Amino acid sequence: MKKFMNDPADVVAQALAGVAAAHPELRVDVAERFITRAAGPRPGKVGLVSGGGSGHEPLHGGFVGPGMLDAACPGEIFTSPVPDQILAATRAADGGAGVVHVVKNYTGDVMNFQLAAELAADEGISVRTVLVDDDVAVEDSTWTAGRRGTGATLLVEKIAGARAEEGGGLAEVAAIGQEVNTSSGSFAYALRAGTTPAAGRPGFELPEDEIEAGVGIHGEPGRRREPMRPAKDLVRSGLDAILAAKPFPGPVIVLVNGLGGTPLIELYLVFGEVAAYLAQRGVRIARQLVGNYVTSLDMAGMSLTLCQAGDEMIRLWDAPVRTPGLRWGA
Amino acid sequence: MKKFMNDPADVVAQALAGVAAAHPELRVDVAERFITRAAGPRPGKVGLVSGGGSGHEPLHGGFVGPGMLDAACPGEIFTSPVPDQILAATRAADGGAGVVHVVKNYTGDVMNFQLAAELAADEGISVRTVLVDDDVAVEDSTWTAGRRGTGATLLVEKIAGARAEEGGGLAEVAAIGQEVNTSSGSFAYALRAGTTPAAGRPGFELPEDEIEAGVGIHGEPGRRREPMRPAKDLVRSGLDAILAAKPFPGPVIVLVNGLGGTPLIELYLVFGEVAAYLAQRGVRIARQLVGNYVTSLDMAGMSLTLCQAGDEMIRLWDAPVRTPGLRWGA
Amino acid sequence: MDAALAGDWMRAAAAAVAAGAGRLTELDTAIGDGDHGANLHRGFTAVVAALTESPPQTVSEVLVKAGTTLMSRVGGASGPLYGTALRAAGKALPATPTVEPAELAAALHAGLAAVRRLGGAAPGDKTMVDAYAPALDAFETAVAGGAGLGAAAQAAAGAARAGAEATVPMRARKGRASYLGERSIGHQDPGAASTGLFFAALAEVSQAHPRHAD
Amino acid sequence: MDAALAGDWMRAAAAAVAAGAGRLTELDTAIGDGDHGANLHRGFTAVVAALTESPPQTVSEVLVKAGTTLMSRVGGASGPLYGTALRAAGKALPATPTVEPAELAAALHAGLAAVRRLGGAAPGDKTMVDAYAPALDAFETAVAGGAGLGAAAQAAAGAARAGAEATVPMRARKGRASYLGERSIGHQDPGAASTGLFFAALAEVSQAHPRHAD
Ligand SMILES: Nc1ncnc2c1ncn2[C@@H]1O[C@H](COP(=O)(O)OP(=O)(O)O)[C@@H](O)[C@H]1O
Ligand SMILES: Nc1ncnc2c1ncn2[C@@H]1O[C@H](COP(=O)(O)OP(=O)(O)O)[C@@H](O)[C@H]1O
Ligand SMILES: [Mg+2]
Ligand SMILES: [Mg+2]
Ligand SMILES: [Mg+2]
Ligand SMILES: [Mg+2]
Repeated sequence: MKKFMNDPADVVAQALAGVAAAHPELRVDVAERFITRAAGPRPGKVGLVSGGGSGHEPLHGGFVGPGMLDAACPGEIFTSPVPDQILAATRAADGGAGVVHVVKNYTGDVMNFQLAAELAADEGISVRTVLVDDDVAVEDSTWTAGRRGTGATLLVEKIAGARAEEGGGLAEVAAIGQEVNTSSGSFAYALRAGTTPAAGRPGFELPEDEIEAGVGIHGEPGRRREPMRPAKDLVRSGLDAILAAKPFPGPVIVLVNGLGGTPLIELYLVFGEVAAYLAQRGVRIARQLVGNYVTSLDMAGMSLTLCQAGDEMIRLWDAPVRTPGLRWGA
Repeated sequence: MKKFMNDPADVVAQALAGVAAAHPELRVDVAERFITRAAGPRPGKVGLVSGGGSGHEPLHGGFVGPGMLDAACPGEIFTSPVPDQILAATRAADGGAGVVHVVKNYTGDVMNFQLAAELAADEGISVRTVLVDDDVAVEDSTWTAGRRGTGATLLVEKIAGARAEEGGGLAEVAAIGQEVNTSSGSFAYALRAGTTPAAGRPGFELPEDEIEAGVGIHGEPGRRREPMRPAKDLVRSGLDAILAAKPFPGPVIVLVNGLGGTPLIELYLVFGEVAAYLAQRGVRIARQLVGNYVTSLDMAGMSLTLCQAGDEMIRLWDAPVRTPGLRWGA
Repeated sequence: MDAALAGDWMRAAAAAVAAGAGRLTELDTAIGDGDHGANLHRGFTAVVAALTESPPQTVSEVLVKAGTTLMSRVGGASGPLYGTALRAAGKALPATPTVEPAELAAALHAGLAAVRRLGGAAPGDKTMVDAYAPALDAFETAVAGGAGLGAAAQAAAGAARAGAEATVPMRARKGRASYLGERSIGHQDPGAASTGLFFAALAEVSQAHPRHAD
Repeated sequence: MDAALAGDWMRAAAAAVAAGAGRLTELDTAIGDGDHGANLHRGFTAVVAALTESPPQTVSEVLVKAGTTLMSRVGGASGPLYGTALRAAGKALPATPTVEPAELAAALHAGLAAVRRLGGAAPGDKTMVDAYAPALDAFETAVAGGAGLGAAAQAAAGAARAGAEATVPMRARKGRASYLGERSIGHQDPGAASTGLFFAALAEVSQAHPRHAD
């Protein structure tokens, strides 16, 4: 393993120091491990907090700023943050109107956020949780951990963030966030596993002509190993899986997301195929975003996310956002 | 080689189709291979055109938009565009006040742009050329091809683009672009080579404990092979090489640029080290940018660029820019 | 068991985790995200530091402090689960300087209940519960049969290890491995493996202590 | 040489480039950016298509059309260089239906001059010039000694190949390989190698043609 780092154990802390130096518009508490807007919470505004393991950058720290998150708490690499840290971020995001937690559906994230929410409630902070579980590659069942939260997390944070920014109440912000999740489906392919600094070698080894289909964003193998196929075919299969899992009668927001090690030129090629196939399937694209947003360290791969979006969601998607990782209209 | 593509020969055209579908604010001429602002040239505004081989995305097509380029012409992967194509982009960018070509100093780019400039002159379009050659890893000599253009290209395009946007004349726009280049130095490291679709295998093979120092952005090996070292050491050596090549008495703009396969968390860690070491060397950072901007397909690596920037350059750096790859203040 | 022995237990667990971190990470790389070794190593290092800084006076306090530390330092799934287990176990103990094996059995019982409440996993779901539950059974049976701490812990450690090994053919229904579906079969659950280390550490320290050796 | 033979030359060059693209790319991967094979393949495919679409009537026109096509389809360093070489050579020829070996020698001379003007490379800089210059020398010498097109082309092809091989120990001073400094030593220059193919194609077609065979 070769990475730009010093000691594998210090990667997160030292990267946070870099974020602090690079973004004066953010406040980074390197010791307590959370990132907030430098301006602090706006009184009366609902706070939006997210977090999870590190290694998914720009998610979540890169989405702190006007129009999106108030605070992010990054855990160790691929390890959910701890309750104390989430609590500290929640306090820092609270403008008195309560805080919404955006939580990706992983056992660790769910438990740590739940414990933090209980601690916050003890301090008198109202917390609502939006659980993101958009990955259609995983079967949904009450007997299992359920579906993973992946690409739709960006959409939830953007759209709920816009609602919070314009003054939405706690219930409203949580409701639109949950609606975005319910309206979304994602499917991912990996061509090459990423490498965590702690493990020092790729999460799985793939032969030159095989890929993992239905991967998550934590370096774990996918649902099945498949022969490599042209981009056009992969896009069709991925979209078929999403379209089979949920109805998409109206226009959609599309996210073609790189997992960290795939160059932009390939992501654009993929988006071209997505646009062509959705046209063929009669699904209208209202908005689109192409780039590396919800990554898995240096995994070579991409995820496709569709989100069924009505006028209100599109209005909120278009609303100004000013963060290191996503910025428009402001 | 596994890439999200169909036929290796069609990657550039199909990626351009994706760019066209993803960015209604751009006009993509897939047949003639150039990208312009959808709004077309603004009469009386100096046009800014750049281009080069594909595989460096978001450079250059992702930098077309208000405050930056008027047109970009992407060649085949790592192959400079052809004169006809550059001419077509130049025509499309011309608002009657002349056009500045931003050209990275590679034999192919220089010759093709030169031929295009002659053709444009024949049509009555005044063209000035800004040659970018910031890579201090390469010895500068009149007997060789000289230094390569790398990370500073982004700074030249941003700053000259801002000057053009606010109404600078042809000579002024070219002059500030050239000044940015003269004021800049870059140095890059690769941990793993990228793979071109045509070659189908990495440009070079590196053992697990070695890196290439002084690499360019075309997959070629660097100036020398070195043992892998902690990020702190690599940053010091890279900055030492830049600081030895040019004087940086005043504040600088810093670009920590990923080469395509290196995750953001490592780039931030690197920026933290850069900030610490520059402070130690007494170099003040006025502005900074961290991310994947001038890439080399999926090469794992990063480049450091310093640009000595006075108040005027900083004002132009801060000016609004609205492109797919760089966006602020607008 | 007294507070000193409980502290030794935590230190032995920390040493076992440090030595076994590579293997735990390897197991977690196969069917998870490759951080279980690093997670527990970070957590138990903090536990040892916390216990050294202000050594508690009762077994109960040792366990609560260890659990609280894990909870606030580990993260992931294993942090809250191990944390809640130790906190619940500690809180179930009397605040006396020493505790009897039967009291410890009841405490471990409370710990398992807390894990199952928080994580929702049942035996057979391919989680730490599959090592913890048989270990607790063995411990309780031994104690009921009159065994001392050392012998009971020895039985528990053996059962935990066997339970961990028995997770290999299971298909995961909880935690990260569940995303793999069928493909989770054939690998040992990392959390079950670390639970094995945890009970082995108890056996080790209580047998080293002459008073508890059988 | 007549227009038909010149067309055959370009088609033979295209075939040689198609067959040798892998090797050219490999050479360019070692000390360049790995596109030389693909570049020339794309270019010569376009040349063949252009010549087929509207076959020119003179050798001059064949070379100018081929050069213009390469210029507008190849890109990179080799596109303008090969393009300018063929265009300059074509323009130096008389507009007659056939051209004599001496006229072709003068045309090839003009082509090399154009390459050196545009690219600024001298012999020894490790570029296509290191194959082109000795090939031209050999061609001129053979023609001056009374050789026919076939024999002169054969001599040129041998010299071009030898010249390309002689680039191996050189340190590059022009083009992309120059960035490697010392590390460019020990590899053959891809452009010199393709120049070898280009002259070999000339030898092949002129020998196949009975009238030019020696
Ligand atoms: N719902 C659950 N109940 C009990 N144990 C669980 C549950 N989910 C996960 N685990 C345990 O946690 C272990 C993984 O811990 P760790 O790797 O540290 O956390 P993460 O999965 O968040 O990366 C699994 O091997 C399993 O034993
Ligand atoms: N200045 C120059 N003069 C002559 N030939 C050159 C010069 N620069 C490069 N070349 C030739 O071009 C070849 C590379 O062509 P190609 O790979 O197609 O272009 P690029 O280097 O732009 O990728 C080199 O091997 C060399 O022979
Ligand atoms: Mg984890
Ligand atoms: Mg090239
Ligand atoms: Mg894990
Ligand atoms: Mg090349």
